[in-house]
Amino acid sequence: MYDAIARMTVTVLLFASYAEALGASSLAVEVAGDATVADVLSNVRAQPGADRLPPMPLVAVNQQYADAHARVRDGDEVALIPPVAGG
Amino acid sequence: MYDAIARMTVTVLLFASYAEALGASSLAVEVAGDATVADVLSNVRAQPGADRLPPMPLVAVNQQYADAHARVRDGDEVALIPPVAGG
Amino acid sequence: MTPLATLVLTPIDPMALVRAASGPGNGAVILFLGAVRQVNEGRDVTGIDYAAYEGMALRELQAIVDEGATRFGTADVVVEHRLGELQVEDISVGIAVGHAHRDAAYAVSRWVIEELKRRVPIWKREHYTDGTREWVDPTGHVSAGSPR
Amino acid sequence: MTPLATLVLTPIDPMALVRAASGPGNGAVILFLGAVRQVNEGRDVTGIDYAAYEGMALRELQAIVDEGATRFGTADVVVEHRLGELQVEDISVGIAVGHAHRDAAYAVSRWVIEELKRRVPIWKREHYTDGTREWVDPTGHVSAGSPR
Repeated sequence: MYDAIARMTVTVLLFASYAEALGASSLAVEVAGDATVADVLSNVRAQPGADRLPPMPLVAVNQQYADAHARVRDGDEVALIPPVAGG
Repeated sequence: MYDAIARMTVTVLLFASYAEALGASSLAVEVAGDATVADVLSNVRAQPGADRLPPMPLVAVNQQYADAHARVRDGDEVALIPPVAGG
Repeated sequence: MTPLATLVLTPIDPMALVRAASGPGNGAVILFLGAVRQVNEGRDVTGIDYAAYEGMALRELQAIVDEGATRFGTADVVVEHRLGELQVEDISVGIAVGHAHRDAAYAVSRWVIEELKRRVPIWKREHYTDGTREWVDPTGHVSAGSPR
Repeated sequence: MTPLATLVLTPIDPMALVRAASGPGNGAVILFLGAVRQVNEGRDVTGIDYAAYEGMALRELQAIVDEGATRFGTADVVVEHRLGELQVEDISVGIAVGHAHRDAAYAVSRWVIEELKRRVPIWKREHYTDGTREWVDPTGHVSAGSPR
């Protein structure tokens, strides 16, 4: 028998200061099949350097801003968005 | 003996709709030596077509906005300023 | 840059204004362009001629850019107004403002165009498709030169 | 004109933006340019590199120009943001807005730049004269990548 809830993989994108903090611009993160943005963030926090992320970073799922409760699906692109500074 | 108050001449400039109304872009106007802008305007009102001027046109004396009580001097340039429409 | 006001009979070069208002301290440059519209108050316009009391207009314009350059902190301000016959889409006025910050740059730009429209002795006569021409009175009164 | 948002790696051409926002119905065209300042918050800057989450940045920019084009009546709106390495005085962003009237043109211009700064995922790293580089955090927090 295997887990009732399947595991899935999302791609976490990191930019600017966040990419520097974690030393990577993307991570493949495995989470439970019913995972939310918050679950993905918890997983990212286990990475070295993640202590330099703020408590509640902005997140986009598939290029749309999303809140911590939003569900993610297998293959989603979950981007952590540092404070924007365009213009 | 001659007049205690000498006569003097000012140049009245007319623009745009005012020039059309009076059929002239400038007038030589003779007024008393102690004349004000109001006196110059009274003189202009005697001209044909001046009935088409508004009751209180804007006036500039020597390229500065001036009110009806301002004194004018011999040789002054007194401009009647239609509603401005620059830009 | 010295604040600069100009009256011209020839086409306005917007990029020259932008360059004049640019500089290493200016994080924001705003260019305002006024252009001849094809329709004004429901009437079809084929062109406009602009006339001015040139000497006074230039003095007033210069006074406006001088004040605009210091009124909201130090700004680079340059204004050019065209006179003579203009066609639809021709630029009648260009105002470029450079400032360290955009808040002030917008404020200066807006202040300059409003002052210009309030007090610079320039007039425009619209040409309509029916061949008539009429001096525009922004105060809404019937123009003295064009009884209707 | 279709509202148009662009990301570019090459220099921005301000006149191309002005032309795109011009038209026979537009009595006012406003061009906003953001440029790299030599000094920011008291530190000497030699250049900036701009990075973006390109796909999302382009979608957000396009959503902003689409909304800007109808929010204050119909306007022509075009926005271009540059990415990569910029020097002092280089233009990082250009926004051109054309509208029948200047009130609305200013309102759209201002709204577009504020929205851009609020939500488009673009970041900038300033290069200082002492050789250090730092990601700019407009919220005022110390950047995660640059402990001080």
